[in-house]
Amino acid sequence: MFRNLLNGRIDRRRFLQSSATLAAGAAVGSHFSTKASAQGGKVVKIGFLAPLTGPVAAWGKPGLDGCSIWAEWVNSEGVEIGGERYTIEFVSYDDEYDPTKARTGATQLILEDEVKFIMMLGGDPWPAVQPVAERTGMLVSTLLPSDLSPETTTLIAPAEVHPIYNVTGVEWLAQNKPDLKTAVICAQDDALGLPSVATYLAAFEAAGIEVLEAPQLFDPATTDFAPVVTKLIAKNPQIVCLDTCYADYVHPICEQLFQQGYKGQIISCTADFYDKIIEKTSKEFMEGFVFQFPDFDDPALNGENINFRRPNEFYEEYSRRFPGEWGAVSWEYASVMDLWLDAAKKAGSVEPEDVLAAMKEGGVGKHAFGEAEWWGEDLFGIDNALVGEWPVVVIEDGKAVIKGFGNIPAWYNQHRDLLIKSMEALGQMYYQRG
Amino acid sequence: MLELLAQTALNATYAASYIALVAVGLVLIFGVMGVINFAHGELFMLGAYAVVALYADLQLNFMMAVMVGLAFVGCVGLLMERALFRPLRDNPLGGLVASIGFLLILQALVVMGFGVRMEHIPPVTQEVIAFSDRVRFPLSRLYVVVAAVVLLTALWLFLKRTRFGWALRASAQDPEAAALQGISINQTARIAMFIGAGLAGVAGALTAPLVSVNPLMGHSVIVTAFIVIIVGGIGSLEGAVVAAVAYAFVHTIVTTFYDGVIADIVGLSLMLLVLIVKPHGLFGTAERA
Amino acid sequence: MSAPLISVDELTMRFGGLTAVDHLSFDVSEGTIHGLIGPNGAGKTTTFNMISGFYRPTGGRITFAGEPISGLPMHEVARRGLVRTFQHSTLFNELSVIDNVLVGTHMLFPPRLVAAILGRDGASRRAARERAEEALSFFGLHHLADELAGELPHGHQRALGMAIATAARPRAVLLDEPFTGMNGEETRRMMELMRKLKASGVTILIVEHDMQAIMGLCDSITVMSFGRLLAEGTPAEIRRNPKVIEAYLGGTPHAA
Amino acid sequence: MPRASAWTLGWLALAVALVLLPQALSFSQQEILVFLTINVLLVSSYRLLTLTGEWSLGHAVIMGVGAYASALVTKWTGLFVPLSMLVGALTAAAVAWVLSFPLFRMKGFYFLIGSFAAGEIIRLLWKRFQDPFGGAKGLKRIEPMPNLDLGFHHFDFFLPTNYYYFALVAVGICLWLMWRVERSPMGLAFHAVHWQDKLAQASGINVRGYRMLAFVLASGFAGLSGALLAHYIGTINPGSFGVEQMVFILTWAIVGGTSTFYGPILGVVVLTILNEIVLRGMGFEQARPLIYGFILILSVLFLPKGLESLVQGAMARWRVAAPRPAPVEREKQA
Repeated sequence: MFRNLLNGRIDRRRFLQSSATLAAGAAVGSHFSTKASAQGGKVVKIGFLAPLTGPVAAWGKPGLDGCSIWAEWVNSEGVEIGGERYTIEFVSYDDEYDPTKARTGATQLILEDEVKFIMMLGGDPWPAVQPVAERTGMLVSTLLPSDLSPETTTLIAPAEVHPIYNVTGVEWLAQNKPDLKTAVICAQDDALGLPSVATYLAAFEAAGIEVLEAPQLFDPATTDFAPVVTKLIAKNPQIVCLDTCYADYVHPICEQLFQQGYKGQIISCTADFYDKIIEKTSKEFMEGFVFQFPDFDDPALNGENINFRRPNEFYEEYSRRFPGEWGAVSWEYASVMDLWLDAAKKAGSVEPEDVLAAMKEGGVGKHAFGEAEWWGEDLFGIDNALVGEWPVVVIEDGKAVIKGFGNIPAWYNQHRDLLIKSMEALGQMYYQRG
Repeated sequence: MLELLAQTALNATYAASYIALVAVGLVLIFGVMGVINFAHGELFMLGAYAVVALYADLQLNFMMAVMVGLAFVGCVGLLMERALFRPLRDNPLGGLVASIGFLLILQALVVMGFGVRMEHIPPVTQEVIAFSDRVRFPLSRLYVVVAAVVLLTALWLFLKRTRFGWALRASAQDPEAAALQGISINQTARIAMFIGAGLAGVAGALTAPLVSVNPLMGHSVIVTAFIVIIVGGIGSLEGAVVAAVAYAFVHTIVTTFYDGVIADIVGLSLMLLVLIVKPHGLFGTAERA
Repeated sequence: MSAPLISVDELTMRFGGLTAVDHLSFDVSEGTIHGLIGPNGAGKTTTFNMISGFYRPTGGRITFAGEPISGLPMHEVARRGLVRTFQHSTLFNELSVIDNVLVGTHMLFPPRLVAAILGRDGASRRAARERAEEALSFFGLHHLADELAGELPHGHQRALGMAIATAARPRAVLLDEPFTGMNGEETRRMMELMRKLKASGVTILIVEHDMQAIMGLCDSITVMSFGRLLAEGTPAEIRRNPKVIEAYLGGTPHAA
Repeated sequence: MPRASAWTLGWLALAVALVLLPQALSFSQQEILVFLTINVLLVSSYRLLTLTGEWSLGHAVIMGVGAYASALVTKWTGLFVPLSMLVGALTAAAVAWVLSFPLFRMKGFYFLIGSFAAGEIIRLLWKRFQDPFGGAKGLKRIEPMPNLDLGFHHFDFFLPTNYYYFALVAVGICLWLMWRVERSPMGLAFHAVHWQDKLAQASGINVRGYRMLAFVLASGFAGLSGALLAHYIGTINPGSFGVEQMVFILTWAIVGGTSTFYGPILGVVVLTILNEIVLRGMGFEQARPLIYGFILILSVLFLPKGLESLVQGAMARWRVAAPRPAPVEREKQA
């Protein structure tokens, strides 16, 4: 809060709250969980099982913050499900990205807190939660569709369809900058990096772009990216693809690309805090940077087709409360809640099986970026990923702009074999895992 | 190819510089106090956050921020010496656990103050020394190299030419004998801790604009530093510098011509090999503790 | 005369440029107390450490009961029946007196993992304990069996060191400066113990700085100076030897 | 009451308490109990390793070797899970045996760091080789413990209580084995090597051999604890056995104290309850690392001999309160 104070970007209430927590040696843990409100009515609890401390906390904590805004808004509007008034309350459990803690957490959330739905980041902890979820029939969402498998019908991936949506960026590039013909890829060597590499390889092949050499993998603990970048641009590629690098890698890699004199196209899955990348490089350097995660103040998100609740206001409120923290996961958990609430209202029930049935009714659902289909049989063995349109974002004059929406199923129908071949080559198909 | 090699050499020179700063500090602390400072990576991280607070947030002059960072982290070192290592002088394992506890505290405090996300530090300079189109050395990296050379030379002179330095070396060699000579163990411990922590802090501060600054950044640095001080021979400052240069070059070259993960395996294997062939490191003499 | 029990032949040890022991040869006969003496820096402790296996010699040979032992690790030397003690009071201070001696019986009753777990080694444990108690009694320490070794008085600690060394019934023991820091009474008692030990058939090699202390004890003495053999003979011969007198009293500069 | 029967009663009471314990716990606490039981074995095996005076930083990885081996064996051969766990333990011991050749050329701090490097290399290999180790994502859907019908009770080992009983038996047997080893002449040799390795060697003890033996035995037990974990949670990955886990083992052992058999167990029980139940329960979700750090520091500063020293102190006071003839007095009487 030191720096927040310095910047004068913090209101007094939050400051007092923060200093009180610091003084008590406590943290912000449950500061928002709007305790069962006194307005009468029932309380429905939603579990939030994600890392809140440790190295992966950046993938959990900002999402919980986003949910706090979502819960305030929805509860103040009033929630009616099946003719009853409800208050929605989040119960969080820090799984530290550790499977054993995740299993304990899932048990506590389901059997003791009696939550009706659990949102997870997914990844390493999911397989430990899987048997608990299967036994209890708990509905669980993940941000990583690679967790999906035919055995677990109650696991859904309704927000992110990582990494499949990355094809839309490459497709857009091929259509709008057809003279770019060569590319290189770098990625961190982990569970997010590899399936994404497979997707980009397929997407480049589909677009007729040659990948000059085997993707450059680096250890997730890398801090100095100069050697990685030196190798990356040694063959003078026209496109550098940053795969699904986290912000901690995208920033220093871009800075090194800039300083080592690279002037070509860059494409990446994410570009969180891109304004800071521009600060470190230059507007000219970043012009035309392609990625997949829009700022929610983008006017393109006010379209009829968008299902996310008041995206512009949400972005504004989030930036006000958590300055400089906006990123991909900030809205994703909240968007999953939109989908859940919609389905619960439709089902007139908060019970997991009813909500799931309502959600999947007709094989289509209201994804944040528009009507989408429940899809994934080929890749995951089950149609539990909500896939439809996905935005392609380009930096223009220092600001991220949605340049269009790519249709993932349409791309897939054309290039199915390519993607499966590429995924298989890297051992990323669901039947190759574990 | 030649250009690639030249650029790789420049990359390695930079890496060697900050690794040497961190490793020398770690060696100094181990030499004088006989304790493994697991929190050394977090001292590096604190140095980086000093720059975040002073340079990025308060918009002080960068060099000023680095100097304050050095002094601040050095003082944190003094705090560690007084509160942890002095009471645990006869208990090296206790010192190790205490430094692990301190590491957790530092990380948690930084998370509370600054959040779990990476920090953004505006570039100090965007100047690049361009030897050719493909051989380029950013000025900001040159600063780190220059600072490392200057600071390590100063440290060397301090150790060889001053009375304090003599006392420091004496107590690193044999604390009991040094105590008999009237050298205050507390005094030398304070100096060693301040310098050791300060070097880690200044390395963190100088590299802060060049890396991703986050509360857990110390981890990867400490692993590298351990490898380096083992290869160099614990207790040998010269060994730490030589090993830092060797490690940086090997790691950078393997990263450039194979990939980063293999470079890590090569680095660790190299260290095991050194230990097997020379169980006290390349420059190590007799064992301590 | 029968073949010597310990035979040192052309033994040499160099540390870097320094030659600590230079082509040293001497024999120790079975059943005797043999002294190895010399002024500070004469190389006697280095010799001792080579015989016991603590150092690996640079050159030369050591045989024990006719078997070459030079270069063997210390525990292998011990297993052949040649056990050493240490200067000062090197004991297992944290263990009880009886446990200290039980460690010494290790060679006689080597532990077996599976038998120990299943409790099938009762006989071996009992025998080890009996032997340990016997060794304690021999050195007059039986009444202190349950005390912590670190809390014994100095003289008892020395005796305990010898009890540990002799617990496995070695053929020979190497004693490293056993009289250092002892007062007259303690020295007298220690000498008695050594004679008793000799009477029980154990050969003793003593390294000692203080010549006077062992003159009355040893059957034969080897004197070293600057890493070389200076003189050999009975105590009476040594006492009269002018070279020895010079080395100990004369103006030869002391090497560090 | 005769002493022997008092001990028997005490053990019986402990056994009954351990059997009844899950009934008193909530569901999530039962889960924690399972992991705690496994960690008791882990930290006790670590103490066995430290008996000879060497501290390793590779123990968490060795645990992982057992976990990976057992998981892969069941996957490839469909071996009965408890047997595959034994295979896992043996594999961990075998890997430790191979590693001990380079590692025991070193001592003290060098050994500490050498074992760390060896462990990291193994971990990097797990990450690097997707076949068979599953790469960074590790293994999932590991064969669970098959259900067991004993007539009086149907054991479904998915349920934490049932797996707890299974783990309790396995861990109990292992602790008994370790106890027997330590109280044997072999254990005495371990202690001797620790306190005075030169004197031990002069007594004919092969110091390096005993260090290796302790390392290999400890690794076997650690491997078993890894296998117990793997077949319960069903997924393992290289991150589960990293530095963080190692730091936990180290702190459990040191906060508990390692001079007694029960010290490390005390450490793991107290710290786990504190971290997982008390701090979480008090809502200190994100400040847990901070408080945990303070606890570590305070405990080494003010309880340098570990929690066990509290117990020893209490027992000493109890003895003073109920005096028995001291050995010296007995001697005088005789």
